[in-house]
Amino acid sequence: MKALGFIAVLGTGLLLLAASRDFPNWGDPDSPASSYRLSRHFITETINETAVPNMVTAVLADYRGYDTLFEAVVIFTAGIAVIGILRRYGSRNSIPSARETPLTPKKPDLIVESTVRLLIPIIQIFALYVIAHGHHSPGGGFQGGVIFGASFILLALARDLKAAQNWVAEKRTLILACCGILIYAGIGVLCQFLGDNFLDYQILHRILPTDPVMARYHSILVVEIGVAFTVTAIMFSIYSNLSSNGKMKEGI
Amino acid sequence: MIDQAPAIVLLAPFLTAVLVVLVGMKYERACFPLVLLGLSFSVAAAVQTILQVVEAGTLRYYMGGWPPPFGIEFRIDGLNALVALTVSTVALISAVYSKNRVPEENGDKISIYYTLLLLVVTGLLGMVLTGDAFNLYVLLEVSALTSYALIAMGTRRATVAAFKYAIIGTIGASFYLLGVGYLYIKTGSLNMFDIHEVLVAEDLHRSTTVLVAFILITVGVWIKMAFFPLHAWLPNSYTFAPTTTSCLLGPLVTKVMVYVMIRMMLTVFDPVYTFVQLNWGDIVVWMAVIAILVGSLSALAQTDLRRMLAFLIVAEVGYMVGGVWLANTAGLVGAIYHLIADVFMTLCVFLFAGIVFAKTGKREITATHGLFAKMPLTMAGLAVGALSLIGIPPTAGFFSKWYLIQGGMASGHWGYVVALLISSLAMAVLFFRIFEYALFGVKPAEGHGDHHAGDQGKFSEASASILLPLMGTASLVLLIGIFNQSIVSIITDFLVQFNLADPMFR
Amino acid sequence: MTPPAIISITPVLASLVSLLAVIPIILLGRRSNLREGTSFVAGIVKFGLIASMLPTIMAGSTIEYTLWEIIPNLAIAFRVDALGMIFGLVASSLWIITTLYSIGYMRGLKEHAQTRFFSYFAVSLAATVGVAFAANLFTLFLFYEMLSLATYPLVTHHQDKEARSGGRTYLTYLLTASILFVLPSLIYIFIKTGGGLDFVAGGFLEGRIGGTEALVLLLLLTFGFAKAGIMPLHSWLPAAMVAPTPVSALLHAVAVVKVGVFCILRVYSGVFGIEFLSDLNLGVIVTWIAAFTVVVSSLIALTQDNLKRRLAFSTIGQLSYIVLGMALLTPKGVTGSMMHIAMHAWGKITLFFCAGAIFQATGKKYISEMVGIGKRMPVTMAAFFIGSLSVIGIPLAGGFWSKIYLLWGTVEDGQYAMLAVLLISSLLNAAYFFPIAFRAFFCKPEDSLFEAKVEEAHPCAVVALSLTAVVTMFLFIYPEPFFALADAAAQHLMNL
Amino acid sequence: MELLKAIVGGMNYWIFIILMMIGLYAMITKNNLVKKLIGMSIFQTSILLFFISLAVKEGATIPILHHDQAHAKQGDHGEGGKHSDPSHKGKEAASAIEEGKEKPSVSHAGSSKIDPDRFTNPLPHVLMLTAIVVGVSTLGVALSITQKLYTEFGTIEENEILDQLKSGDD
Repeated sequence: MKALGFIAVLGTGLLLLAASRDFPNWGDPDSPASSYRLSRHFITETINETAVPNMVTAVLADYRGYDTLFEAVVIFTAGIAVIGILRRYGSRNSIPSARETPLTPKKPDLIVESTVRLLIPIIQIFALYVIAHGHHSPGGGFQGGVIFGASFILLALARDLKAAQNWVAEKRTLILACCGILIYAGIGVLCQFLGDNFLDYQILHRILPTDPVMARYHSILVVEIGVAFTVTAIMFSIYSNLSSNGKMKEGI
Repeated sequence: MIDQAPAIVLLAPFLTAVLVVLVGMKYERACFPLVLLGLSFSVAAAVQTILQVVEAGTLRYYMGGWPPPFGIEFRIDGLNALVALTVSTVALISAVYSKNRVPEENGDKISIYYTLLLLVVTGLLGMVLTGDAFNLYVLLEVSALTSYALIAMGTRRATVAAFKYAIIGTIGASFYLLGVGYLYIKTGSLNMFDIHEVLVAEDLHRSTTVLVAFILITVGVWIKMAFFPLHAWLPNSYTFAPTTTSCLLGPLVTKVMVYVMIRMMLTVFDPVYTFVQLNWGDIVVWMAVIAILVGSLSALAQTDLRRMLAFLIVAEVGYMVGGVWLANTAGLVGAIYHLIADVFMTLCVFLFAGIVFAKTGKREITATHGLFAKMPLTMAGLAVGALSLIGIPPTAGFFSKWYLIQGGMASGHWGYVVALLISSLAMAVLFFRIFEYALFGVKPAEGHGDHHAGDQGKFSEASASILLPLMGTASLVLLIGIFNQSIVSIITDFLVQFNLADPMFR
Repeated sequence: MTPPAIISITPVLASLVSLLAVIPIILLGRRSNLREGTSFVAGIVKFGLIASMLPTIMAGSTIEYTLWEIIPNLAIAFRVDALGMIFGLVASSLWIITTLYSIGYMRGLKEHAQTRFFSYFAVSLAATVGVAFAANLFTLFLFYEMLSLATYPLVTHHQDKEARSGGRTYLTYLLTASILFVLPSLIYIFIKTGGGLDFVAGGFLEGRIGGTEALVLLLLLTFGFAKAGIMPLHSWLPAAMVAPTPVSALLHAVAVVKVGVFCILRVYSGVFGIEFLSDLNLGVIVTWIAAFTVVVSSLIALTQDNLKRRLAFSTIGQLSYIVLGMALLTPKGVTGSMMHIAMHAWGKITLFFCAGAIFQATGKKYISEMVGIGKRMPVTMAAFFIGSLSVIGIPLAGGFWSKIYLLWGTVEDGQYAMLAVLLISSLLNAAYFFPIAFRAFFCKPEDSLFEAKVEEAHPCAVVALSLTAVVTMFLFIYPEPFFALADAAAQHLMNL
Repeated sequence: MELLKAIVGGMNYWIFIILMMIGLYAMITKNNLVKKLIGMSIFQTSILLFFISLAVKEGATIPILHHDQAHAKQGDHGEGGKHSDPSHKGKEAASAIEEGKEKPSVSHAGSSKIDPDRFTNPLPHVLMLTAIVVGVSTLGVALSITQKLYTEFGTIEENEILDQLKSGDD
């Protein structure tokens, strides 16, 4: 098995290497990928067409917004999949809500708890900044969402899962995740109702007090927020399922 | 007013998936009607799309209003439209089937199951509709992740199979992604049609990179479609998953990957490149021959009903891959027609397996003992599916085999022709074995006894919600066979643009 | 030369009527009299429809109808000509009698699942008539396969282990041969000719394929239609004898096996064309294959003790007569072979009816157990004797005429070897039939294995078998309708 | 020399291929399920590296316009752009803007002001953002399957699981 695997891997590697001979050199500005009209258009026209300075954000959420929607769906799918695989409900139809799981502190470590208490707000504010500032600097819904989700995971790690669930119960995470997707897709559908293609944000200028280009600009922000919702919720959901082996009672 | 039908095909199941999660938390009973509604919308939109395609030719839908190659477009031609309609119809049928089965097989995760069902359909439809190579990867992963989860929801054997599937599937998807990357590095584009234009315009067909990209994409897709010898993940996955899952995934996943292969070979790379320049036809067709033989002969060796069907899928994949690589119109028409027909025949037999499991709780072929008297309608449904798989007119399976054999003869691949015939025989043996069990279970052997006329045994037909899908599928198999000319004409209209050399369609 | 074809839906109806009869048969499943009544009515309607076309055919015209063009240039189409007419008449008229016989047999034995029996019987007849009236190779193939499948539940009717293995052998042989040999040839011809598969009197392959291809196709098609029972693909027929006797009688003496030879006749005459075959001198090969089967099967029949198996091997031999006659490629041979379809059918069905009647009345299957039976069941055994005469080809029975023509055909072509084969096999036929009748009637009373209480079988069965026996004799006196049809067909096919 | 140049010039490809081989090897041959997943991560990450390295352009900066430039642009679209002081320029973007200014601007029709050679290709970044997400999701699902296997079999060694399946009936 090992030898066979090695041969297969070696074969794949050599195959890939064989092609790399006629690849452009590292950093070659004239490589087809960089010089093709696609890349050029994104660099030069993004600002005119969407008014977003961060081209990555603009391409992500507008030009290839459809792709990104399904990127969020992949996350959403993973969350649902993990629930499907792992989650074990105690009794039928009983997704516990926040009230049913009272906070049961288990001898919280003073230093850890204080640090966490200090850190979490900072992390969350930073997450919000990353989401909101995606137009102008590296960042956006995914990154911000992950950071935001991490804050809950940190809480769960420092205290226990119930403490974190006190904030975001299972039901709430699911609702949040769905809302995120619905915000994103909803904007797209709204565009359809206004008579344009799915996710063609510019038509929104009819209901927003802006011109078409700025309509794109603002929609991108809304869309990023939607993504952030989903990512936050699903990150935490996956974590809590994995750490409690689907019981959602006590974590690590 | 822009026509929204192509988008609705995909969006209906997708949005329903999200709604089902929300609604399912509170009103679990509302899930099923919602699923039905969403999928019906999808089917309706797919019908609308195909009518438009037939009427007005290729349909284009720009996501976000951005023209390609900057944005992502749906470019829907005859091939897309047909496969999309097939996928959504099958999803609808298997959703109906799952109504009563889900509570039994998936326990308390009813809404979760429905969500995953809708998401897998979304992923498959997205792959079919999209005109963007990278977008295809994303949707491939949507459908793959849901498949892993759906399978892992089964018995513990299924979990083991799901893990294997996850590993192998990821390798396949990653190969595909690498292939897209290799194309991107040479062309700088991601839109399938744009890539093709650049490849032709800059005469890139001779570069090693494009060759390697072709190999990567093809192998990646082969892994995903379980083309022999890359089929190791398939049999266990479909055997031990819940029947609701295998009814959904069994027919669809491999076929959609065949679609992707055809799309890549014809649209992205050029037929001239894939068929003439590479000249791999002989090798691949021989591989297909082996796949067909191994698949159908392994099926003969199985005692588990669904495992047997799973091996049939391996053989059927061989049919289609071989048909495509015959490199002539008849072969391609056969492969595409078979793709559509096979979805329904496979669904038919998997539904039968599901019903048998539901009624008897057994997985073995012997569980069909005496079913002819007890469940005549179910057996009739199976009979249609089985006859189609064997290839007996007027069921759909006959016509696809007809074209495939024609293609095989036209290009002189006699091995392929013989393999097709042998596999038909193997299937005949397989299904007649089932019929025998079903026929002889009623009355133990005693020659001619004192049984009076009208001795029918006790009827205990399956409940309507799992029987109706089978009946529906069986009639669809017949309808596809009877109206094969209109389907074939859509396919030939699609193939005309490629100017394939072919003596048969002068 | 030929009058223009008449477009009429009658052939389609003739085939469909028994298929449609299945619905009332199933619905009336619990009321056996009505159910069998339906079967009768369907049989009579079917026969009536076919007979109604007879004048047109006798006048030298044909009747055509295209039902549905499935794939461009490939249609399910019907055409009635003289050859098809012979076969259609025989099959449909015998269905009526067999229905009568089945009632007697099935009720006499209190068989189970009679509804299934009667419905599949009807389906089989639909397929048989479909084969008879098929206008092209494709339609022929369709109905051929339909017949294989429809008869499977009949063969395995008893549902015991023996029936199951018999059914398995049956299907394996028939399906394997047709799918492996016929289907590819069909598609190959389709490709070569660019679409047309319609039977044409002089064949349509001439000039389109070379000699080697023709030889391969000829062999593939000859063996592919395994229902014709040409050795070595004959083992299914003895295996199928596990079926209830009416099934063996109608299907394995008439419908199924005759479909096999009919297909071969059709292919030789309508696809290859007799001229083409004789130009390439391919007939000789087939005659030798058939001759081999004739002799060997007769020899095997001699060794069989089970009556039905003996009849089965006899059938195998008689089928090869028909193929042999066709392969002689002479007018008399072809006429003889076509007549033999009809003559053998009436004779052999009588024999099977008798075998069934004996079984039903006494439960005996083996010839060695039938000593002295003639005294207890005189009608049956008399009919048996007449049937034997016909099959052997001795005057006073219709089989004589067809055999004479076959012999004439060999002489016409100067194939004296074949003449010898036919004569030897006739002797063998006599050798395996006469002892049965002899021992039935002329044994010492103390050897008789039967007591006084044994009586004739169920009246329906007796009526049926007497009827066929009478017709067999009648055909000796008046072979005119079949002779005229066979002659017309031969004239047409040979382009005379 | 040629060889060396080829090796150095294609360094990114070498690295990605070696990483990919490590990952793939682990996925195929390792017995421990978690190790397989680690291999999977390495494999996927190597693809990320490959794509990202495509985007690199010598002398180009990250594909984000400087604040001022952005506002200047936005001004064209009626957003009342404020032209802020050039001294606030970010470090990376500064050169870009200066280069842009040096270019003879034929017209003020936006596109000519932005030199495509000054920015790296944004597309691979976008794609890889997606691929990262996909990778994480796959890992999450695969881990949860592993965990389910662990609860059911009490082990994450593949051969032990298979042994249990062989011996025990399901």
